[in-house]
Amino acid sequence: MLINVPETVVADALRGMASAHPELAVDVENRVIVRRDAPLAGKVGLVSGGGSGHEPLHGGFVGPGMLSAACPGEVFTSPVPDQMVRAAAAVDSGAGVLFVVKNYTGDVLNFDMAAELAEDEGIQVAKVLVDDDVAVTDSLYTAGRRGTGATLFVEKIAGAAAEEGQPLERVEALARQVNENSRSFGVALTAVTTPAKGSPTFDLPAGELELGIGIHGEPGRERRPMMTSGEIAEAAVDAILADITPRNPVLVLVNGMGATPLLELYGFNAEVQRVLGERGVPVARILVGNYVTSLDMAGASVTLCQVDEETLRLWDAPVRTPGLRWGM
Amino acid sequence: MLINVPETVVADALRGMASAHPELAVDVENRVIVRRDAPLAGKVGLVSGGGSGHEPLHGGFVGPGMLSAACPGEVFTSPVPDQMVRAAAAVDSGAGVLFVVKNYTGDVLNFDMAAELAEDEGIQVAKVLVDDDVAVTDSLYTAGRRGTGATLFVEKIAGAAAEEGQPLERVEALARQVNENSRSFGVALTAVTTPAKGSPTFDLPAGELELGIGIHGEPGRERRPMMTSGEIAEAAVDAILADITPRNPVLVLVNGMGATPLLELYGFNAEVQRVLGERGVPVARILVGNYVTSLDMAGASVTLCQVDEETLRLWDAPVRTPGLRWGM
Amino acid sequence: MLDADFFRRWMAVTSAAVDREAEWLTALDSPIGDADHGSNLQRGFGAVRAALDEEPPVTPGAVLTRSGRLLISTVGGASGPLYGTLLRRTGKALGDAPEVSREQLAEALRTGVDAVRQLGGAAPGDKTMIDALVPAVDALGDSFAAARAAAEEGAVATTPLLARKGRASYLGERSIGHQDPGATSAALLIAGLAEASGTSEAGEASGE
Amino acid sequence: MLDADFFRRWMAVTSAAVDREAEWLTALDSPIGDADHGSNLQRGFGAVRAALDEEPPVTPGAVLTRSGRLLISTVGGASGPLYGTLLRRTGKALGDAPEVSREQLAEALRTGVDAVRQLGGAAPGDKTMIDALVPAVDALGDSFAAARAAAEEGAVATTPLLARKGRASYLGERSIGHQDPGATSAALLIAGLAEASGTSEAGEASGE
Ligand SMILES: Nc1ncnc2c1ncn2[C@@H]1O[C@H](COP(=O)(O)OP(=O)(O)O)[C@@H](O)[C@H]1O
Ligand SMILES: Nc1ncnc2c1ncn2[C@@H]1O[C@H](COP(=O)(O)OP(=O)(O)O)[C@@H](O)[C@H]1O
Ligand SMILES: [Mg+2]
Ligand SMILES: [Mg+2]
Ligand SMILES: [Mg+2]
Ligand SMILES: [Mg+2]
Repeated sequence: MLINVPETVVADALRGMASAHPELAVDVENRVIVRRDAPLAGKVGLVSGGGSGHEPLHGGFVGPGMLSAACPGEVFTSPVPDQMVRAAAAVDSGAGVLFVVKNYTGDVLNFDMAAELAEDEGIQVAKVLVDDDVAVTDSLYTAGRRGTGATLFVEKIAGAAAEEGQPLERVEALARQVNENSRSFGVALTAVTTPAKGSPTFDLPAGELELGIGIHGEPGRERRPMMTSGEIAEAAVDAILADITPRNPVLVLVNGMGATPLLELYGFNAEVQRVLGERGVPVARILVGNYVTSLDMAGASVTLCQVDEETLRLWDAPVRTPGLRWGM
Repeated sequence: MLINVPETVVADALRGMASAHPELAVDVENRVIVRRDAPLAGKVGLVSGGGSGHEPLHGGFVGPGMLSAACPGEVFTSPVPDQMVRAAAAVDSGAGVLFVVKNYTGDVLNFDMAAELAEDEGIQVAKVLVDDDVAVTDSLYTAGRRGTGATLFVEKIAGAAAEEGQPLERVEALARQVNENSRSFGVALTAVTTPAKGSPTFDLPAGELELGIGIHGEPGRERRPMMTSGEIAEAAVDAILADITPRNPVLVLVNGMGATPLLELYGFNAEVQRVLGERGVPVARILVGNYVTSLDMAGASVTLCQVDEETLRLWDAPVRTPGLRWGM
Repeated sequence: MLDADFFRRWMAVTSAAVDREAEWLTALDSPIGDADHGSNLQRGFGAVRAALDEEPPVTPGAVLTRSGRLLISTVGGASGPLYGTLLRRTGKALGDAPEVSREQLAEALRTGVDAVRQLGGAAPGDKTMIDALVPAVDALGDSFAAARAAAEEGAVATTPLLARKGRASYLGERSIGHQDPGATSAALLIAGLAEASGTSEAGEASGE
Repeated sequence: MLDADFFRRWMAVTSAAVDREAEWLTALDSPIGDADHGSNLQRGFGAVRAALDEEPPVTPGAVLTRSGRLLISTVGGASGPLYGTLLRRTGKALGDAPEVSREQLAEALRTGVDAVRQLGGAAPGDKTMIDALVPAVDALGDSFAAARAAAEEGAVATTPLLARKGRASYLGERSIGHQDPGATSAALLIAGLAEASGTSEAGEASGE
C-alpha cells in the first residue's frame, strides 16, 4: 500500500486534499471538509460523511451545487458525532442542515447522536437515510438495506436544490424522493485490503466473483464462477428491476469499486445499456467512473435513479467539486 | 476481469463511451473518438492516441479545450496509421493537425506513417513527441525516454491554445515547450494483468515495489523492499529534480496507475508536497487522480511541469472532456 | 466495595486486552464485517486510558461516563456509540457514589445493556454484543468469574447464529458459522472486571 | 522456383505458427515488454490469411506487399510497422515476376531487412528481431533450412544481450537474461519458409 502507517492514512489524505483543493477548507485535525464560502446566507447546509475508503465520496463531493461539508471517518468506520456537529455548525446559516446518512448501523447511530447535539446548539437538523442496495434483504428485523451508489444522486440533486435556496423541508423531501427512486447492485472480482488489516479481508479465488457486495469489503450474498461482463450486467440490472419498475427515465451510475480499469468499466456500461434497452428502461443520463469506491476492490455497481423533470433539472445543474464537476 | 472476451475489450469500451458521452462521436468500428463539432473553421486539430489501458488518456481527453480526436489501439498496443489518418481527416479544417505522440517505438512508427499518408491527402501535419520519464536513460542509441504523465499537460495546454485559434506552428511550439519542461517518475506496487494474458505480467511480491516503471505493465528499473509513501515521494521527486531544476512554479500531477485508492493517492500527494516544499520548488497547481493509468496496476507517478504565465493561463482555461473538466 | 480506582483499572485492563486481541477482533470482523473492529476499539480504549491517566475521575460513575463519552468521540462505527452508551449509561446509573458494590454494578450494567438494546434494536440471538452482555449481567450477581464465563460462552454461542443486526446481517445465511466480533470484545470487557478485581480465577472472593 | 502459391503458403504457415506460439510470444513479452506480442501478431497474420484466402494475389511480390500493408493496418505497436515494412519492401523488391528463385528472395529479403533497420534504427546486437533476421538472410543463400537454423540461433542468442531498442531498453541491465519476443517471432517467420517449401527438414532440395 502507498501509505506511511495505517494510523495516519486518513490524516495524510486530508493533508493531501487540503493542498490539492485550496477552494475547500480542510480541517485535518478535526476531520471536516467544508466549502470555503460556508455558511451562505439563507442556504440550507448539506452535510454527509461516512467511513473513508469510498473516495471521492464524500469529501470529493463538497463544493457549490453539492455538499456543504463532509466528515470522513477512519477507513470503513463511520465518523464520530463531534465531526458532524462541527460540520453542521460551520455550514448552518440559520436555514438548517440536512444530514445525508448512508444506512449502516454505525453511521445511523453517530449521525443520530450528532443531530441531538446539534439541535441542542440551536441548529435545525433534518436527516435522510440512503438505503438503495437491493442485495440486502429489507425487513423490520434487520439493519435494513445499506446505502451505496444512490448517495451520489441524493447529494447531487439535494445539493442543487439547496444551492438554489430551496428551504430545508423541500431539500429533505427531494433527497428522500431521490433515495426512494434509486436502487443499486454490486459485484466484486477481488476482496479489499484495508490499511489496518494489510491483507485481503476474505479469500476470493481469481476464477470466482461475489454477487451483491457492499462498499466495505464485506463478502456478497453469493459466490459464483466468473461471469462475462454481459452476464454480470444482466444479473445487476435484473436484481434492480425485480425491486422497482421505472416508469420514468433513469439516471444510470456505472460505478467502479476502485481497481477495475476505466476501460473495463466502459465496456461494462455498454452491456448495462444493452440490458436496459432490452428491458425497455428509458435512460436519461449515464455516469461512468469511480465514484463510490471500496479502496482497491475490483468490481462495479449499477445504480438506477428514476427522475422526473425537476430532479433531472437539478441533476443537470452546475456542480463544482473535486469529484463531480460541470457547468462551472 | 470485468470483460466479455479479450478480443472485444476495446470495442466494448468504445460502445460504452459512445452511450455515456453523446457529446463525442465515437466510431467503434474504425476506432476514432472525435469531437462532434469538428472540424471547426480555422482551428488547429489536435490528435493523439496510443494503446488502450491508460484511460481516461486519450479518449477521455477529447472535447472543447483539449483533443479534437483520439485513436485507441489495442490494449498496450499503439493504434494503426489508418486510425490516425481518419482522425486527422475528420478534424482538419485546413488549419492543420498536430499529432501528440508518446515516445514509444510503436507509437512513433505508426504516427510517422500516418503523417506521411495524411500529408498525401493534403493535410498539414506537425508532430510533437512526449518523452518525460526520467526513469529511462536518454541516449541516441536507445529508444529514448518514454512518454507518460506529461501527455496530459501537453494535450491540455496545446488544446487550449488550439481552442483560442492559435496557428499550427504556435500550438506545436507550445506543446514542445510543455514537454521540454515536464518530467515524470513512477512506481508500481503490483504488476498489471492484461486481458490477453489474463495473469500478472510479472511477479511482484507483496512486500516489494518497482521503482521507475512505465505505463505498460513493464517492470521498472529497480526492485526494492516496500517503502513508505514519504520515502516514495522523496525518490520520485528527487529523481525528477536530478534532471531538471525548476525556476518557475510547476504544475504537479500526482497520478494513480489504476488500482491505488484515491485515499492513498491524496496521502501520497501530501508527501509529494512536503518534499517539494523542502526542496524549494514553487507549486502553481496540483492535480490528483487517475489520469494516465496502467489498467489495474497499483502505484503512482509524479509529473512536474514548469509553467510560465502563458502556459499557466492555458492550463487554467476552460476544458470540457470526460476526464478533465472545468470552467464549462 | 468497588472504588474509582477499581473502575480505572477495569478500563486499563480492557484497553490492554483490546491491544492484545486487536488482530483477532479484526480477523473476526473480516469474513462477516469490514475488518475494523480491533482497530476501532484500540483507538477508543487507548483514548480512554490516556484520558483517565491524565485526569483521573474520582467516582466510579464518573470513570464510566467519561469513558463512554470518549468512546463515542473517538471510535465511530457501530461499536463506538454502542459501547459508549453502555459505559455512559452504566456510569450514570451509578450516580456519584464514591464506592459501589458488585450488586450495584450489576444493576447499573443492566441499565447500560438495556440502553444498548434500545439504541441498536438488537435482541438476544441477533448475533451481536448483546449475546455476550446479557448473560454476563445475569451472572454478575454471582461473581465476576461467573460473568466472565457467561460472556465468553455467549460470544462463542454466536457462531451458529444468523445475523440480524449490524453488517453481518447483509450476508444473510452466509453469516452463519462465524463468531461475532462485538460479542467477542464484549467478553473481553467483562473479563476485565475479574482481572481488575485482582483475582481473575477467584473473582468471587474479591471486589465486594 | 517459388510461385505466388508458395508465398501464400508461407503466410498461412506463419499465421498457424503464430497462433500455435502466441502464448509463448506474449509470455516472452511479459518480463521485458508489455505482454502483447503474441496477440499482436495473431491479429495481424490472421487478417493476412483471411485476405489472401479471399482474394489471392497472383505474384509473389503482390502477396508480400499486400500482407505487409495488412500488417501495418491491423497490428499496431512496434511490430506492426516493422513486420509490415519487412514484407512490403521485400514484396516491392520482388517486382511483378510470376516466379522467383530462392536467391532472388534472399536478395529481396535483404532489402526488406535493411528497411526495417532504417525504420527502427536497430543494429545487430540491440536485442530485436534484427538479431534473427540478419543471420537468416545471410544463410538463405544456402537453404531454407539453414536460414531457419540461423534465425533460431539468432533468437536464442538475444538472451544475454542488453536491449537498446524497443520497450525492453527501458529496463536497462534488467533486460539481460530474457529472449527477445520479436527475434523469436522472426524465427517463426523464417521457419515458415522451410515449412512452406514442403520439406522442413530437407529444405535445401526444394523451393528452387
Ligand atoms: N444494532 C446493533 N446492536 C448491538 N450490537 C451491534 C449492532 N450492530 C452491530 N453491533 C455490534 O458491533 C460489532 C461491529 O463493530 P465494529 O466493527 O466496530 O463496527 P462497524 O460494524 O460499524 O464496522 C458487531 O460485531 C456487533 O457485535
Ligand atoms: N526499433 C526496433 N527495431 C527493430 N525491432 C524492434 C524495435 N523495437 C522493437 N522491436 C521488436 O519488436 C518486438 C516487440 O513487438 P510488440 O510487442 O508487438 O510491440 P510493442 O513493443 O509495441 O508492444 C521486440 O521484441 C523487438 O524484437
Ligand atoms: Mg466499520
Ligand atoms: Mg505493445
Ligand atoms: Mg467493523
Ligand atoms: Mg509488446
